[in-house]
Amino acid sequence: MSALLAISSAPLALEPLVTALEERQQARGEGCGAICTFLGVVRRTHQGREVRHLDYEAHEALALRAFGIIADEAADAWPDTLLAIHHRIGRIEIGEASVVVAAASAHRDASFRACRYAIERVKQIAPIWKHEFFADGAAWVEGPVADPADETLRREAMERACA
Amino acid sequence: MSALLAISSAPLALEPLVTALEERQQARGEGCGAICTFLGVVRRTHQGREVRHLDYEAHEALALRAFGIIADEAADAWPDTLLAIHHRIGRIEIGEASVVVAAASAHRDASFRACRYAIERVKQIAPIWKHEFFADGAAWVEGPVADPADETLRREAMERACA
Amino acid sequence: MRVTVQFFARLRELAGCSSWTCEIADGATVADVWQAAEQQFPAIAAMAGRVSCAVNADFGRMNAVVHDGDEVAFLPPVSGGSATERD
Amino acid sequence: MRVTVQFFARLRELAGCSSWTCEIADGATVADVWQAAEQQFPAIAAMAGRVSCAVNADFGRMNAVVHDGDEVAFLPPVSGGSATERD
Repeated sequence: MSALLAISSAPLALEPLVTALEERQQARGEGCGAICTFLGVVRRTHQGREVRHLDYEAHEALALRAFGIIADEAADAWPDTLLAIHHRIGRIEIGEASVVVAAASAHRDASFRACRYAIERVKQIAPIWKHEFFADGAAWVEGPVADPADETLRREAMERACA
Repeated sequence: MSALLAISSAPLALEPLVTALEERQQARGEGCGAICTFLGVVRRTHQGREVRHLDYEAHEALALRAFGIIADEAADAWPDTLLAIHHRIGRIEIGEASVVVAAASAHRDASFRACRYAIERVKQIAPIWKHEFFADGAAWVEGPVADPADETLRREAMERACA
Repeated sequence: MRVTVQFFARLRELAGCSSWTCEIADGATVADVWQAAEQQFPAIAAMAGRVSCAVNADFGRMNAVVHDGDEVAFLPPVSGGSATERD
Repeated sequence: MRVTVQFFARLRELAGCSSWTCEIADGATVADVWQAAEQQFPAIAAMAGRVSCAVNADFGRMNAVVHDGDEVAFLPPVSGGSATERD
Protein backbone atom coordinates (compact mmCIF):
# COMPACT_ATOMS: atom_id res chain seq x y z
CA MET A 1 0.00 0.00 0.00
CA SER A 2 1.35 3.46 -0.89
CA ALA A 3 2.61 5.68 1.91
CA LEU A 4 0.25 8.57 2.51
CA LEU A 5 3.09 11.07 2.88
CA ALA A 6 6.02 10.88 0.50
CA ILE A 7 8.82 12.72 -1.25
CA SER A 8 9.97 11.00 -4.41
CA SER A 9 11.90 11.58 -7.59
CA ALA A 10 9.60 9.22 -9.51
CA PRO A 11 6.65 10.59 -11.51
CA LEU A 12 3.57 11.11 -9.36
CA ALA A 13 0.44 9.06 -9.85
CA LEU A 14 -2.98 10.03 -8.61
CA GLU A 15 -4.77 6.68 -8.62
CA PRO A 16 -2.55 4.71 -6.15
CA LEU A 17 -2.76 7.59 -3.72
CA VAL A 18 -6.54 7.68 -3.90
CA THR A 19 -6.72 3.90 -3.52
CA ALA A 20 -4.46 3.96 -0.45
CA LEU A 21 -6.61 6.66 1.07
CA GLU A 22 -9.85 4.83 0.29
CA GLU A 23 -8.63 1.59 1.81
CA ARG A 24 -7.60 3.26 5.04
CA GLN A 25 -10.66 5.49 5.20
CA GLN A 26 -13.17 2.68 4.52
CA ALA A 27 -12.20 1.16 7.85
CA ARG A 28 -12.88 4.32 9.84
CA GLY A 29 -16.07 5.85 11.25
CA GLU A 30 -18.62 6.54 8.55
CA GLY A 31 -16.28 5.34 5.81
CA CYS A 32 -15.14 7.14 2.71
CA GLY A 33 -17.75 9.08 0.76
CA ALA A 34 -15.76 11.92 -0.74
CA ILE A 35 -12.23 12.36 -2.01
CA CYS A 36 -10.91 15.71 -3.15
CA THR A 37 -7.52 15.84 -4.85
CA PHE A 38 -5.21 18.57 -6.04
CA LEU A 39 -2.48 18.24 -8.64
CA GLY A 40 0.10 20.95 -9.25
CA VAL A 41 1.33 20.74 -12.83
CA VAL A 42 4.36 22.49 -14.32
CA ARG A 43 3.25 25.26 -16.63
CA ARG A 44 4.89 26.43 -19.83
CA THR A 45 5.14 30.05 -18.77
CA HIS A 46 5.78 31.93 -15.57
CA GLN A 47 5.25 35.70 -15.45
CA GLY A 48 5.53 35.79 -19.22
CA ARG A 49 8.84 33.89 -19.37
CA GLU A 50 8.97 30.53 -21.08
CA VAL A 51 9.86 27.76 -18.64
CA ARG A 52 12.10 24.96 -19.98
CA HIS A 53 11.78 22.72 -16.94
CA LEU A 54 11.84 22.86 -13.15
CA ASP A 55 14.07 21.32 -10.56
CA TYR A 56 12.73 20.76 -7.05
CA GLU A 57 15.01 20.30 -4.09
CA ALA A 58 13.88 19.26 -0.60
CA HIS A 59 15.15 18.66 2.88
CA GLU A 60 13.54 15.24 2.63
CA ALA A 61 13.35 14.20 6.29
CA LEU A 62 12.09 17.61 7.33
CA ALA A 63 9.62 17.73 4.44
CA LEU A 64 8.09 14.46 5.63
CA ARG A 65 7.95 15.95 9.12
CA ALA A 66 6.18 19.01 7.67
CA PHE A 67 3.66 16.79 5.86
CA GLY A 68 3.03 15.01 9.18
CA ILE A 69 2.39 18.33 10.91
CA ILE A 70 -0.02 19.32 8.14
CA ALA A 71 -1.84 15.96 8.38
CA ASP A 72 -2.17 16.42 12.16
CA GLU A 73 -3.48 19.96 11.76
CA ALA A 74 -6.05 18.73 9.23
CA ALA A 75 -7.09 15.84 11.49
CA ASP A 76 -7.70 18.36 14.28
CA ALA A 77 -9.80 20.61 12.07
CA TRP A 78 -11.68 17.83 10.23
CA PRO A 79 -11.64 14.74 12.48
CA ASP A 80 -13.17 12.36 9.94
CA THR A 81 -10.71 13.30 7.22
CA LEU A 82 -7.51 11.60 6.10
CA LEU A 83 -4.78 13.32 4.06
CA ALA A 84 -2.18 12.14 1.59
CA ILE A 85 0.61 14.35 0.25
CA HIS A 86 3.18 13.31 -2.37
CA HIS A 87 5.75 15.80 -3.62
CA ARG A 88 8.14 15.11 -6.42
CA ILE A 89 11.75 16.32 -6.41
CA GLY A 90 14.44 16.57 -9.08
CA ARG A 91 13.90 17.59 -12.67
CA ILE A 92 10.26 17.95 -13.73
CA GLU A 93 9.15 18.66 -17.29
CA ILE A 94 6.32 20.89 -18.50
CA GLY A 95 2.99 19.12 -18.02
CA GLU A 96 4.24 16.83 -15.26
CA ALA A 97 2.90 16.98 -11.73
CA SER A 98 5.09 18.32 -8.95
CA VAL A 99 2.66 17.70 -6.11
CA VAL A 100 -0.45 15.66 -5.39
CA VAL A 101 -2.64 16.20 -2.35
CA ALA A 102 -5.70 14.08 -1.58
CA ALA A 103 -8.23 14.29 1.25
CA ALA A 104 -10.72 11.52 1.98
CA SER A 105 -13.72 12.11 4.18
CA ALA A 106 -17.24 10.91 4.84
CA HIS A 107 -18.56 14.21 3.50
CA ARG A 108 -17.56 16.38 0.59
CA ASP A 109 -17.29 19.71 2.35
CA ALA A 110 -14.55 18.40 4.66
CA SER A 111 -12.72 16.79 1.75
CA PHE A 112 -12.58 20.06 -0.23
CA ARG A 113 -11.54 22.14 2.77
CA ALA A 114 -8.87 19.72 4.01
CA CYS A 115 -7.39 19.37 0.52
CA ARG A 116 -7.21 23.13 0.02
CA TYR A 117 -5.79 23.64 3.50
CA ALA A 118 -3.10 21.03 2.88
CA ILE A 119 -1.84 22.52 -0.38
CA GLU A 120 -1.74 26.00 1.19
CA ARG A 121 0.27 24.63 4.13
CA VAL A 122 2.63 22.69 1.85
CA LYS A 123 3.44 25.95 0.10
CA GLN A 124 3.96 27.69 3.44
CA ILE A 125 6.04 25.29 5.50
CA ALA A 126 7.37 22.35 3.48
CA PRO A 127 11.17 22.72 3.05
CA ILE A 128 11.03 22.33 -0.71
CA TRP A 129 12.50 24.74 -3.23
CA LYS A 130 11.68 25.32 -6.85
CA HIS A 131 14.41 26.16 -9.34
CA GLU A 132 12.97 27.44 -12.61
CA PHE A 133 14.98 27.03 -15.79
CA PHE A 134 14.27 29.44 -18.63
CA ALA A 135 15.77 29.73 -22.09
CA ASP A 136 18.00 32.51 -20.75
CA GLY A 137 18.85 31.48 -17.22
CA ALA A 138 17.51 30.04 -14.01
CA ALA A 139 15.97 31.38 -10.82
CA TRP A 140 15.09 30.09 -7.37
CA VAL A 141 11.50 30.85 -6.46
CA GLU A 142 11.10 32.11 -2.92
CA GLY A 143 7.86 32.16 -0.98
CA PRO A 144 7.32 32.30 2.76
CA VAL A 145 9.92 31.68 5.47
CA ALA A 146 8.96 28.18 6.64
CA ASP A 147 7.75 28.26 10.23
CA PRO A 148 5.03 25.83 11.38
CA ALA A 149 4.51 27.92 14.52
CA ASP A 150 3.66 31.10 12.54
CA GLU A 151 -0.03 31.53 13.40
CA THR A 152 -0.58 34.24 10.80
CA LEU A 153 0.39 31.89 7.99
CA ARG A 154 -1.73 29.11 9.47
CA ARG A 155 -4.78 31.36 9.77
CA GLU A 156 -4.28 32.44 6.17
CA ALA A 157 -4.31 28.80 5.04
CA MET A 158 -7.45 28.11 7.08
CA GLU A 159 -9.17 31.15 5.60
CA ARG A 160 -8.40 30.02 2.08
CA ALA A 161 -9.73 26.56 2.91
CA CYS A 162 -12.92 27.76 4.56
CA ALA A 163 -13.93 31.08 3.04
CA MET B 1 -8.86 10.84 -25.78
CA SER B 2 -11.58 10.52 -23.11
CA ALA B 3 -14.71 12.62 -23.45
CA LEU B 4 -14.81 15.36 -20.86
CA LEU B 5 -18.50 14.80 -20.13
CA ALA B 6 -19.80 11.27 -19.86
CA ILE B 7 -22.39 8.91 -18.41
CA SER B 8 -21.22 5.34 -18.25
CA SER B 9 -21.97 2.00 -16.64
CA ALA B 10 -18.25 1.13 -16.57
CA PRO B 11 -16.16 1.76 -13.44
CA LEU B 12 -14.87 5.33 -13.27
CA ALA B 13 -11.18 6.09 -13.50
CA LEU B 14 -9.58 9.30 -12.36
CA GLU B 15 -6.31 9.25 -14.27
CA PRO B 16 -7.63 9.20 -17.88
CA LEU B 17 -9.94 12.07 -17.04
CA VAL B 18 -7.09 14.14 -15.63
CA THR B 19 -4.92 13.31 -18.63
CA ALA B 20 -7.63 14.34 -21.07
CA LEU B 21 -8.09 17.59 -19.21
CA GLU B 22 -4.35 18.29 -19.07
CA GLU B 23 -3.89 17.69 -22.78
CA ARG B 24 -6.67 20.06 -23.69
CA GLN B 25 -5.73 22.67 -21.11
CA GLN B 26 -2.01 22.70 -22.00
CA ALA B 27 -2.94 24.17 -25.35
CA ARG B 28 -4.94 27.06 -23.88
CA GLY B 29 -3.86 30.44 -22.52
CA GLU B 30 -1.49 30.11 -19.61
CA GLY B 31 -1.65 26.31 -19.74
CA CYS B 32 -2.52 23.89 -17.00
CA GLY B 33 -1.03 24.51 -13.57
CA ALA B 34 -3.67 23.16 -11.24
CA ILE B 35 -6.16 20.33 -11.33
CA CYS B 36 -8.70 19.78 -8.60
CA THR B 37 -10.76 16.60 -8.64
CA PHE B 38 -13.66 15.25 -6.65
CA LEU B 39 -14.67 11.60 -6.32
CA GLY B 40 -17.96 10.54 -4.77
CA VAL B 41 -17.58 7.07 -3.29
CA VAL B 42 -20.37 4.76 -2.12
CA ARG B 43 -20.38 4.56 1.66
CA ARG B 44 -21.23 1.59 3.80
CA THR B 45 -23.84 3.39 5.87
CA HIS B 46 -26.45 6.03 5.26
CA GLN B 47 -28.27 7.61 8.21
CA GLY B 48 -27.29 4.64 10.32
CA ARG B 49 -28.64 2.02 7.90
CA GLU B 50 -26.25 -0.40 6.30
CA VAL B 51 -26.13 0.04 2.53
CA ARG B 52 -25.75 -3.15 0.43
CA HIS B 53 -25.22 -1.40 -2.88
CA LEU B 54 -26.58 1.46 -4.96
CA ASP B 55 -28.21 1.66 -8.31
CA TYR B 56 -28.04 4.89 -10.30
CA GLU B 57 -30.48 5.65 -13.10
CA ALA B 58 -30.16 8.59 -15.50
CA HIS B 59 -31.92 10.28 -18.37
CA GLU B 60 -28.66 9.95 -20.26
CA ALA B 61 -29.10 12.47 -23.08
CA LEU B 62 -30.47 15.07 -20.69
CA ALA B 63 -27.74 14.38 -18.13
CA LEU B 64 -25.09 15.10 -20.77
CA ARG B 65 -27.01 18.26 -21.61
CA ALA B 66 -26.95 19.18 -17.89
CA PHE B 67 -23.19 18.55 -17.69
CA GLY B 68 -22.76 20.83 -20.73
CA ILE B 69 -24.79 23.56 -19.02
CA ILE B 70 -22.63 23.20 -15.90
CA ALA B 71 -19.42 23.35 -17.95
CA ASP B 72 -20.68 26.52 -19.67
CA GLU B 73 -21.59 28.11 -16.34
CA ALA B 74 -18.13 27.30 -14.97
CA ALA B 75 -16.42 28.67 -18.09
CA ASP B 76 -18.35 31.93 -17.60
CA ALA B 77 -17.31 32.19 -13.95
CA TRP B 78 -13.70 30.98 -14.37
CA PRO B 79 -12.70 31.67 -18.00
CA ASP B 80 -9.35 29.88 -17.84
CA THR B 81 -10.85 26.72 -16.37
CA LEU B 82 -11.91 23.48 -18.08
CA LEU B 83 -14.27 20.93 -16.52
CA ALA B 84 -14.74 17.20 -16.83
CA ILE B 85 -17.66 15.30 -15.33
CA HIS B 86 -18.14 11.52 -15.46
CA HIS B 87 -21.08 9.89 -13.71
CA ARG B 88 -21.56 6.18 -13.42
CA ILE B 89 -24.96 4.50 -13.70
CA GLY B 90 -26.24 1.03 -12.87
CA ARG B 91 -25.26 -1.03 -9.87
CA ILE B 92 -22.38 0.37 -7.80
CA GLU B 93 -20.80 -1.46 -4.89
CA ILE B 94 -19.55 -0.02 -1.58
CA GLY B 95 -16.20 1.69 -2.09
CA GLU B 96 -16.72 2.31 -5.79
CA ALA B 97 -16.96 5.80 -7.25
CA SER B 98 -20.28 7.07 -8.55
CA VAL B 99 -19.05 10.40 -9.84
CA VAL B 100 -15.78 12.07 -10.78
CA VAL B 101 -15.43 15.80 -11.38
CA ALA B 102 -12.18 17.44 -12.41
CA ALA B 103 -11.33 21.10 -13.04
CA ALA B 104 -8.10 22.20 -14.72
CA SER B 105 -6.91 25.76 -14.54
CA ALA B 106 -3.80 27.89 -14.68
CA HIS B 107 -4.26 28.71 -10.99
CA ARG B 108 -5.30 26.63 -8.03
CA ASP B 109 -8.00 28.87 -6.63
CA ALA B 110 -10.05 28.62 -9.81
CA SER B 111 -9.56 24.85 -9.97
CA PHE B 112 -10.89 24.33 -6.43
CA ARG B 113 -13.86 26.67 -6.92
CA ALA B 114 -14.87 25.29 -10.31
CA CYS B 115 -14.63 21.70 -9.08
CA ARG B 116 -16.76 22.42 -6.03
CA TYR B 117 -19.27 24.39 -8.10
CA ALA B 118 -19.58 21.55 -10.58
CA ILE B 119 -20.31 18.83 -8.02
CA GLU B 120 -22.90 21.08 -6.33
CA ARG B 121 -24.59 21.70 -9.68
CA VAL B 122 -24.49 18.02 -10.63
CA LYS B 123 -26.40 17.28 -7.45
CA GLN B 124 -28.90 20.04 -8.22
CA ILE B 125 -29.74 19.64 -11.88
CA ALA B 126 -28.41 16.40 -13.38
CA PRO B 127 -31.32 14.02 -14.10
CA ILE B 128 -29.76 11.14 -12.19
CA TRP B 129 -31.43 9.15 -9.44
CA LYS B 130 -29.96 7.09 -6.65
CA HIS B 131 -31.69 3.91 -5.50
CA GLU B 132 -30.27 2.70 -2.20
CA PHE B 133 -30.50 -0.99 -1.35
CA PHE B 134 -30.40 -1.95 2.33
CA ALA B 135 -30.56 -5.33 4.03
CA ASP B 136 -34.27 -4.70 4.64
CA GLY B 137 -35.47 -2.86 1.56
CA ALA B 138 -34.70 -0.14 -0.93
CA ALA B 139 -35.37 3.57 -1.24
CA TRP B 140 -35.09 6.27 -3.88
CA VAL B 141 -33.15 9.27 -2.66
CA GLU B 142 -34.73 12.57 -3.60
CA GLY B 143 -32.94 15.90 -3.61
CA PRO B 144 -33.85 19.09 -5.47
CA VAL B 145 -36.33 19.43 -8.34
CA ALA B 146 -33.97 19.73 -11.32
CA ASP B 147 -34.29 23.16 -12.92
CA PRO B 148 -31.23 24.80 -14.50
CA ALA B 149 -33.08 28.14 -14.56
CA ASP B 150 -33.62 28.16 -10.77
CA GLU B 151 -31.39 31.07 -9.72
CA THR B 152 -31.68 30.30 -6.01
CA LEU B 153 -30.12 26.87 -6.49
CA ARG B 154 -27.43 28.31 -8.73
CA ARG B 155 -26.53 31.00 -6.21
CA GLU B 156 -26.33 28.36 -3.50
CA ALA B 157 -23.84 26.34 -5.58
CA MET B 158 -21.76 29.47 -6.24
CA GLU B 159 -21.74 30.33 -2.54
CA ARG B 160 -20.50 26.88 -1.63
CA ALA B 161 -17.79 27.14 -4.27
CA CYS B 162 -16.64 30.61 -3.25
CA ALA B 163 -17.33 31.11 0.43
CA MET C 1 -51.43 14.32 -31.81
CA ARG C 2 -49.15 11.87 -30.08
CA VAL C 3 -46.34 12.49 -27.65
CA THR C 4 -44.08 9.91 -26.03
CA VAL C 5 -43.98 10.19 -22.26
CA GLN C 6 -41.01 8.89 -20.27
CA PHE C 7 -41.02 8.17 -16.56
CA PHE C 8 -37.83 7.86 -14.53
CA ALA C 9 -36.83 6.39 -11.17
CA ARG C 10 -39.64 6.53 -8.59
CA LEU C 11 -42.08 7.92 -11.15
CA ARG C 12 -41.35 4.90 -13.33
CA GLU C 13 -42.05 2.61 -10.39
CA LEU C 14 -45.26 4.44 -9.47
CA ALA C 15 -46.47 4.38 -13.08
CA GLY C 16 -45.34 0.80 -13.50
CA CYS C 17 -44.19 1.88 -16.93
CA SER C 18 -41.15 3.65 -18.39
CA SER C 19 -42.55 4.89 -21.68
CA TRP C 20 -46.13 5.65 -22.68
CA THR C 21 -47.65 7.02 -25.88
CA CYS C 22 -50.10 9.76 -25.02
CA GLU C 23 -52.87 10.94 -27.36
CA ILE C 24 -53.55 14.59 -26.65
CA ALA C 25 -55.22 17.61 -28.29
CA ASP C 26 -53.23 20.07 -30.41
CA GLY C 27 -51.99 23.02 -28.38
CA ALA C 28 -51.56 20.95 -25.21
CA THR C 29 -48.84 21.92 -22.77
CA VAL C 30 -46.47 19.71 -20.77
CA ALA C 31 -48.80 20.28 -17.79
CA ASP C 32 -51.69 18.89 -19.85
CA VAL C 33 -49.57 15.84 -20.65
CA TRP C 34 -48.93 15.40 -16.93
CA GLN C 35 -52.70 15.57 -16.26
CA ALA C 36 -53.29 12.90 -18.90
CA ALA C 37 -50.54 10.79 -17.37
CA GLU C 38 -52.17 11.12 -13.94
CA GLN C 39 -55.44 9.90 -15.44
CA GLN C 40 -53.69 6.87 -16.90
CA PHE C 41 -51.39 6.16 -13.92
CA PRO C 42 -53.09 7.57 -10.79
CA ALA C 43 -50.21 6.56 -8.49
CA ILE C 44 -47.93 9.24 -9.97
CA ALA C 45 -50.15 11.95 -8.47
CA ALA C 46 -48.20 11.36 -5.26
CA MET C 47 -45.32 13.28 -6.85
CA ALA C 48 -47.33 16.14 -8.39
CA GLY C 49 -45.64 19.49 -7.79
CA ARG C 50 -42.24 17.90 -7.19
CA VAL C 51 -41.54 17.00 -10.78
CA SER C 52 -39.62 18.80 -13.50
CA CYS C 53 -39.65 18.02 -17.18
CA ALA C 54 -37.65 17.69 -20.36
CA VAL C 55 -38.86 17.94 -23.93
CA ASN C 56 -36.80 16.19 -26.60
CA ALA C 57 -33.84 15.78 -24.23
CA ASP C 58 -33.64 19.43 -23.26
CA PHE C 59 -34.92 20.95 -20.04
CA GLY C 60 -38.45 22.25 -20.46
CA ARG C 61 -41.14 24.10 -18.54
CA MET C 62 -44.56 22.79 -17.57
CA ASN C 63 -46.32 25.58 -19.52
CA ALA C 64 -44.47 24.84 -22.78
CA VAL C 65 -46.66 23.79 -25.71
CA VAL C 66 -45.87 20.31 -27.02
CA HIS C 67 -45.91 19.16 -30.61
CA ASP C 68 -46.73 15.95 -32.41
CA GLY C 69 -43.89 13.45 -31.97
CA ASP C 70 -42.33 15.22 -28.98
CA GLU C 71 -40.68 13.19 -26.28
CA VAL C 72 -41.73 14.45 -22.85
CA ALA C 73 -39.80 13.21 -19.82
CA PHE C 74 -40.99 13.69 -16.24
CA LEU C 75 -38.19 13.93 -13.68
CA PRO C 76 -38.52 13.18 -9.97
CA PRO C 77 -36.31 15.23 -7.63
CA VAL C 78 -32.73 14.28 -8.51
CA SER C 79 -30.05 12.62 -6.40
CA GLY C 80 -26.97 12.18 -8.55
CA GLY C 81 -23.56 13.40 -7.56
CA SER C 82 -21.62 12.24 -4.58
CA ALA C 83 -22.67 9.03 -2.95
CA THR C 84 -23.17 10.63 0.43
CA GLU C 85 -26.46 12.35 0.64
CA ARG C 86 -26.40 14.88 3.40
CA ASP C 87 -22.85 16.05 2.96
CA MET D 1 31.86 21.07 19.97
CA ARG D 2 30.99 20.27 16.39
CA VAL D 3 27.73 20.68 14.56
CA THR D 4 27.00 19.78 10.97
CA VAL D 5 25.51 22.64 8.99
CA GLN D 6 23.40 22.02 5.89
CA PHE D 7 22.58 24.58 3.24
CA PHE D 8 19.72 24.17 0.80
CA ALA D 9 18.72 25.64 -2.55
CA ARG D 10 19.89 29.25 -3.01
CA LEU D 11 21.75 29.18 0.30
CA ARG D 12 23.67 26.16 -0.97
CA GLU D 13 24.52 28.04 -4.14
CA LEU D 14 25.58 31.16 -2.23
CA ALA D 15 27.69 29.12 0.18
CA GLY D 16 29.04 26.99 -2.65
CA CYS D 17 28.70 24.11 -0.24
CA SER D 18 25.87 21.82 0.93
CA SER D 19 27.30 20.55 4.19
CA TRP D 20 29.87 22.13 6.51
CA THR D 21 31.27 21.01 9.87
CA CYS D 22 31.26 23.95 12.25
CA GLU D 23 33.42 24.15 15.37
CA ILE D 24 31.58 26.25 17.92
CA ALA D 25 31.62 26.94 21.67
CA ASP D 26 29.41 24.99 24.05
CA GLY D 27 26.12 26.77 24.73
CA ALA D 28 25.98 28.24 21.23
CA THR D 29 22.56 28.82 19.66
CA VAL D 30 21.41 28.26 16.10
CA ALA D 31 21.86 32.02 15.61
CA ASP D 32 25.48 31.68 16.66
CA VAL D 33 25.92 28.89 14.15
CA TRP D 34 24.48 31.18 11.47
CA GLN D 35 26.96 33.91 12.44
CA ALA D 36 29.81 31.40 12.16
CA ALA D 37 28.49 30.30 8.79
CA GLU D 38 28.37 33.93 7.60
CA GLN D 39 32.02 34.30 8.60
CA GLN D 40 32.90 31.22 6.60
CA PHE D 41 30.61 31.88 3.62
CA PRO D 42 30.06 35.67 3.45
CA ALA D 43 27.75 35.43 0.43
CA ILE D 44 24.97 33.87 2.52
CA ALA D 45 24.60 37.15 4.44
CA ALA D 46 22.41 38.25 1.52
CA MET D 47 19.69 35.99 2.95
CA ALA D 48 20.06 36.92 6.63
CA GLY D 49 16.66 37.45 8.25
CA ARG D 50 14.83 35.46 5.60
CA VAL D 51 15.99 32.06 6.74
CA SER D 52 14.42 29.49 9.03
CA CYS D 53 16.12 26.47 10.55
CA ALA D 54 15.84 22.83 11.46
CA VAL D 55 17.79 20.92 14.09
CA ASN D 56 18.11 17.17 13.60
CA ALA D 57 15.37 17.12 10.98
CA ASP D 58 12.80 18.90 13.10
CA PHE D 59 11.81 22.54 12.83
CA GLY D 60 13.86 24.68 15.22
CA ARG D 61 14.17 28.27 16.38
CA MET D 62 17.16 30.56 15.96
CA ASN D 63 17.50 30.99 19.73
CA ALA D 64 17.63 27.24 20.45
CA VAL D 65 20.84 25.95 22.05
CA VAL D 66 22.68 23.40 19.91
CA HIS D 67 24.54 20.34 21.12
CA ASP D 68 27.59 18.44 19.99
CA GLY D 69 26.77 16.32 16.96
CA ASP D 70 23.62 18.24 16.06
CA GLU D 71 22.65 18.68 12.44
CA VAL D 72 21.58 22.26 11.79
CA ALA D 73 19.87 23.04 8.49
CA PHE D 74 19.30 26.58 7.20
CA LEU D 75 16.23 26.95 5.00
CA PRO D 76 15.70 29.70 2.43
CA PRO D 77 12.10 30.86 1.90
CA VAL D 78 10.24 27.84 0.52
CA SER D 79 8.49 27.35 -2.81
CA GLY D 80 7.17 23.81 -2.92
CA GLY D 81 3.56 22.98 -3.68
CA SER D 82 1.81 23.72 -6.89
CA ALA D 83 3.90 24.55 -9.89
CA THR D 84 2.24 27.89 -10.39
CA GLU D 85 3.60 30.49 -8.11
CA ARG D 86 1.21 33.37 -7.84
CA ASP D 87 -1.99 31.37 -7.90
